Amino acid sequence: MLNWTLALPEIVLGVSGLFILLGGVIPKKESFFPVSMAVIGALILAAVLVLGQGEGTAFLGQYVADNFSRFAKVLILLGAALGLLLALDFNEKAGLGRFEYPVLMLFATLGMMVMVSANDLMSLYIGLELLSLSLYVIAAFDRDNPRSAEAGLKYFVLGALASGLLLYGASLVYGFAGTTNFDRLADALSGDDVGTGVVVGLVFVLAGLAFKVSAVPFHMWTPDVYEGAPTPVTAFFATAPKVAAIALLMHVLIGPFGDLSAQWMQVIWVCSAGSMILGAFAAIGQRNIKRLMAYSSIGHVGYALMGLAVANDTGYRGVLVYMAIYVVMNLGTFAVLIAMRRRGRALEQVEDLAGLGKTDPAMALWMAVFMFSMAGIPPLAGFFGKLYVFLAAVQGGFWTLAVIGIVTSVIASYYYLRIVKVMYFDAAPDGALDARPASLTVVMASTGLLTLLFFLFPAALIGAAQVAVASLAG
Amino acid sequence: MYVGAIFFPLLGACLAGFFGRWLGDRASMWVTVACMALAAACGLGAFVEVALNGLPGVVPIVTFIDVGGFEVSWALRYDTLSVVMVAMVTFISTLIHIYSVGYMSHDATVPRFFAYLSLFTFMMLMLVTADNLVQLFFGWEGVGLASYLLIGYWYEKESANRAAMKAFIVNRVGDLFFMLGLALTFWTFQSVEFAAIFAGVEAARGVTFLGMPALEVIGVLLFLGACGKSAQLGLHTWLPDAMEGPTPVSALIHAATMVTAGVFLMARMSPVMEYAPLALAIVTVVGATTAFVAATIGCVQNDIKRVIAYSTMSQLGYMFFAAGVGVYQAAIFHLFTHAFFKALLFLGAGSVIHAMSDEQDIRRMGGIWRKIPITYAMMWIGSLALAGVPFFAGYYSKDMVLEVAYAAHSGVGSYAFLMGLLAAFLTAFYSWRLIILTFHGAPRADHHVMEHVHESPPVMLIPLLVLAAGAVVTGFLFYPLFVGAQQEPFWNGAIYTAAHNHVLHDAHEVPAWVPLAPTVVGLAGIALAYALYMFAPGIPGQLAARFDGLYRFLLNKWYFDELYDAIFVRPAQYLARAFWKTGDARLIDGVPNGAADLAVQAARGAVRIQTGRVANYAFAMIIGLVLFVSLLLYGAR
Amino acid sequence: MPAMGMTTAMGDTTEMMAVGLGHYLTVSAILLTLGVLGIFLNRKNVIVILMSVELILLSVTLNLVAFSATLGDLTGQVFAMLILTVAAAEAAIGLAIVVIYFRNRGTIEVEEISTLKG
Amino acid sequence: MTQQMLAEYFPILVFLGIAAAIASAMVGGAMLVARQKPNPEKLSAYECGFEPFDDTRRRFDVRFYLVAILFIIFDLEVAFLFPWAVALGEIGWFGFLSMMGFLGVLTVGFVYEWRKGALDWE
Repeated sequence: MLNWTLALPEIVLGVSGLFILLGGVIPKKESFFPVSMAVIGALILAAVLVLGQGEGTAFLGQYVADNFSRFAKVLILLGAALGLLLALDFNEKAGLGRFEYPVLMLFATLGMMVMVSANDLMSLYIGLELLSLSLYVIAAFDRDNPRSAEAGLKYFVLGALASGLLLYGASLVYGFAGTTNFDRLADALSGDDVGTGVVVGLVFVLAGLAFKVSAVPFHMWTPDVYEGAPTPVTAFFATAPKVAAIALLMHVLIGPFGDLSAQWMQVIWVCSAGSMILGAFAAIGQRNIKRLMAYSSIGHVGYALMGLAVANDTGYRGVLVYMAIYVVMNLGTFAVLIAMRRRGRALEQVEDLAGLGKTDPAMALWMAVFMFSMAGIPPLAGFFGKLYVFLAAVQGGFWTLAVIGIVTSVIASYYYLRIVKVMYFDAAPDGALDARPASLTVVMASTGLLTLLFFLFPAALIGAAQVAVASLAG
Repeated sequence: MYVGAIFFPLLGACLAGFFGRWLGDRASMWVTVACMALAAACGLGAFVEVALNGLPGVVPIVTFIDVGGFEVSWALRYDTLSVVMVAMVTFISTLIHIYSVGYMSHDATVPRFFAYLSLFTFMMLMLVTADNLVQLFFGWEGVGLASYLLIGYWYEKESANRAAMKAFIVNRVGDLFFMLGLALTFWTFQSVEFAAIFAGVEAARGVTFLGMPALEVIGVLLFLGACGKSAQLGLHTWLPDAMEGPTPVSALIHAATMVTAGVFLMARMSPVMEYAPLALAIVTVVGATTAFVAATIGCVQNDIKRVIAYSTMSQLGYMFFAAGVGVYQAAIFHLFTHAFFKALLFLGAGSVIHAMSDEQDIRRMGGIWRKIPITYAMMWIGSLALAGVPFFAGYYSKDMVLEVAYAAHSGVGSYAFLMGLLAAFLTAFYSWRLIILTFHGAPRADHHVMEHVHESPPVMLIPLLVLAAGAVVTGFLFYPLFVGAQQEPFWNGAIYTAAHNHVLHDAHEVPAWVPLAPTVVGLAGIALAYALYMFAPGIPGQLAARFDGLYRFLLNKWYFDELYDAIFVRPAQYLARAFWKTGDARLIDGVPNGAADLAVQAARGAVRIQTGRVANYAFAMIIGLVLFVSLLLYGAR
Repeated sequence: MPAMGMTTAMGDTTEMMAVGLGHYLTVSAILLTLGVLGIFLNRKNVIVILMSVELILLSVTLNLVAFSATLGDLTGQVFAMLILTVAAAEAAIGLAIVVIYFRNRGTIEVEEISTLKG
Repeated sequence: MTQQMLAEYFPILVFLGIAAAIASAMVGGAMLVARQKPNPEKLSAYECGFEPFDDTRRRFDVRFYLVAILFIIFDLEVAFLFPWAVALGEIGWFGFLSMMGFLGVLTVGFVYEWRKGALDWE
């Protein structure tokens, strides 16, 4: 019943987190860099353990390890490790080189892993809160910067409200279905006649999760927090937690609430359409590139949710593929944004990219690759992500959604291309950017190559997603 | 060999693009040229093997995915249709590469240019060898992307930027329809593989979509997509502006790649199009109208490249209406011959521009034919072929196109025939207007320029000579294969002709005056051009003054840009002022596209709810929650 | 936990003065509404928002305990305990962030928290 | 069920009633019976015989908040400790070790705040 070895990756990550925290706090001098390295090591170790993990449920049904959670966890760990790599140099220069940062990221990652492995509303809640609490703190990590503090405060207030709603929904589901365990919930809700109470509870739970994936209309925090938080934090926000939240959403909807799909499909439909539309339009006039990326991420979540709205295996697979590609593209883009620094000052405006094509051709090339990929132009990876969800939507007869998706992706390509235009065609205002550290080059080049060459070996990712989905639908 | 034809250009592009800095300018030039030459050799070999020996095949490369109901593999489909395109594209592209070695020799970033050029070729090859619609779409978008890069190659020029953006955005509008067509195809046939689609056409004839026959809707959507790439009326505005790119790029875009993609798509989808008569009628009408409209505009343009650009658009119109009346063979035949003489004309024009120290306005040329005799001769050959003067390449194909239009015996066919005839007259007229103004008469350039007029180096002239040979003989040589007696074994099923379609057969039995008519009007056009510009050079000016309205109308390209400005850009700006009083034109960054403006306004609306206040955000969340709850409780139950 | 007799009914209606599940749920719903209203109607002080969040969490706890008692199932109470502890951690972090914000801006008025927008 | 539960609380209600009655009787009695001769000296706040130094409604030192927050977190472990202590006999070694793990985590947190100086007043 306990099978605690199944949770070994989480246990190892948690224990090493505690030791790393002690190791960081006991020495007198600041130890940001070694602690970061230790955390990256722990994340990689956890990833290795995840790959070798068995399958089954543990902790009296609270925890489940299967191919789906493995797929999500590998993605999360990868995103977190690269996300931390992005922060190394930036944090030193911005005076944020405190060892708490990597430790908080580790605990956030632990929370995400618990989330995707949750098989009970309680473990779901614990994982979610562990993630949220860590994120609240790192959003406000630049504590002498009013914008960062405001971002943290906003995220906290709205996040607390969202988790309150989620909990309220969970309590209703518990009360009307009689259990919090996902497997037993699935049994209890398999009949045709499901009470109103459960449906209302489901909507509340959905609202709480939709907040975390920042789907319209629960997206409002996203632009402000992305803009205010330090850039590496934004990079982290935009990648791993998104994957975790989408994975959790899928797990919850397909597992315990699988028989209520007729209900939740409508909700996801609206969220998806709204997110795509908002993501396409709101980003157009943005000058702050982090804010632009926030709207862009809302749009991308819309596309991913399209696959979920279809509610069949093809759609789910599309979601996983989309999120994997999304994480890679986003990490690369943020590596470029973090490298935007002139005479020691970090830059955030779109205009600051002007002339990059001349002053730093390599970086401009990677950025162009990411932008074209996000716009969904073949043969880059982003195109495939969109292709799979669109095809799923078409196959499932979701015409309106597919058309909205295509139209918004055309509109959205405008602002991605605008960035390319600024980089290549506008004159550089005042000189080149500062030399960038090797860590950013590594992230840029690796994610860039993945984006560029994905079309040569798509089967690996798609096969993995297929296997993951198969274990999810059971 | 089959694979090599496709991947040598990619290899060249990668070498020049990634290692150009180490290789140096000269090495990267010749590396790409060598790769292209290899590709061309492979292409010719494949042509012999597949088309002449009748051995079509499919070469699988990678299976992208093979799960669920959806299967996409990357394979090269080699049948006569694609091999004709492959051979033509690699051959012409090789010549253009060689020419560029001379033309671009003074440029600062040569490896970049050659990498783009090869990439462009690769994308086009990918498009024509596609085994399924998704792969075709791949190449389709890739060509668009590469053209964006090439048109905007001189990115220091503001106008080049604008043109590149415009080309990309107008193409994206076309792509939108293409994507919808693709989706509908998948919905109808449950597959995107050509083999499966063609096999399922019979079964799909009864399928309706929103009350309309699905095949018709697919046909119209794909045609609209093709309109974007092939610059048919409505979505053509990018093509003339695309002249902002270097001249070899124009030649490549106009002759071998990009614009022919639309015609190719029509031919490739012939099994579907044959059962979409309404869609074909639309194709015919739009094609015929384009042929005529573009020709009228071509008559008054003064930029040497723009004149040729409009002639391309006009010739594309011919190809489309040939496809529209159901004779895809004639469309491809014209495409094939056109590739030679249009490349010749563009490269010749490039040679002229080169000689005239980058002057492009034909009003400031003249009197140079003695100084650059070879170029002059080449332009003559190209124009003769374009005008359809007997025994040049254009004669065979254009005659064929007009004959099939006549032989279609339908209303739209007759319309196309009439428009085609008028366009043939105008084509001959503006071609000789171009030649006379450029080469004859008193020099109108200042003497500094005139002193420097010189013949181009051999590396530029040799491709011209080869193309000229092509422009002379291809029509004569390939007539029997493409549309003549041997057409059925030659195409070998690559182009589908429905049982009820006898147009091609009938075309060989039209009245005697029909094949004669294009030649007559062509010669008349040449004669008129001589009369007006050689012997009585005062008359054109008087005519322009007399018919000022018409002249302006044509000079301003039928006011298409202004029309779009009025329909899309102005209302959007007006709306903007009405709503927010302060129209911020800078936001659109000078993109000449009205839809963008509209989107900007939508963007402001979307952003206005983002007030920054926590209370409003929480409120939005709660409203969303309440909406969802009521949606589920009282909504669609 | 002593056996409570009934396990499934939604409240006992046989007695006149019975306080059934419905009453608890109503109170809890009222608390939730108060909490939510407190978040977006309050224009003054961020501390009030923190209190509202606590109110929401309390309504959830009440819900869970009431359900737990009705169902005769301990899970709800365990859940309630988890929520209590996590809520404390959340409040602590919230207060810390408010303090940081106050140090930067010198105010914690809700209306003032709107420099990031658009 | 609820009836039963409420019945168990009846004695408390009785206690509350008696307490309220006695308290109000004493205060009310004093108000009614005692003689009242107020003067400023009598009405002033009594603070160990001193006048108050300044206004009582001044801001707290922010460090009080810090201590309070830390207290809350450590206080709540008790919520788990009580049921654990009661049920220890049934849950055996596994339960015991689980709680030790939990306390271990808390200890790490405690070490962190100690080292960070959160417990130093100055």
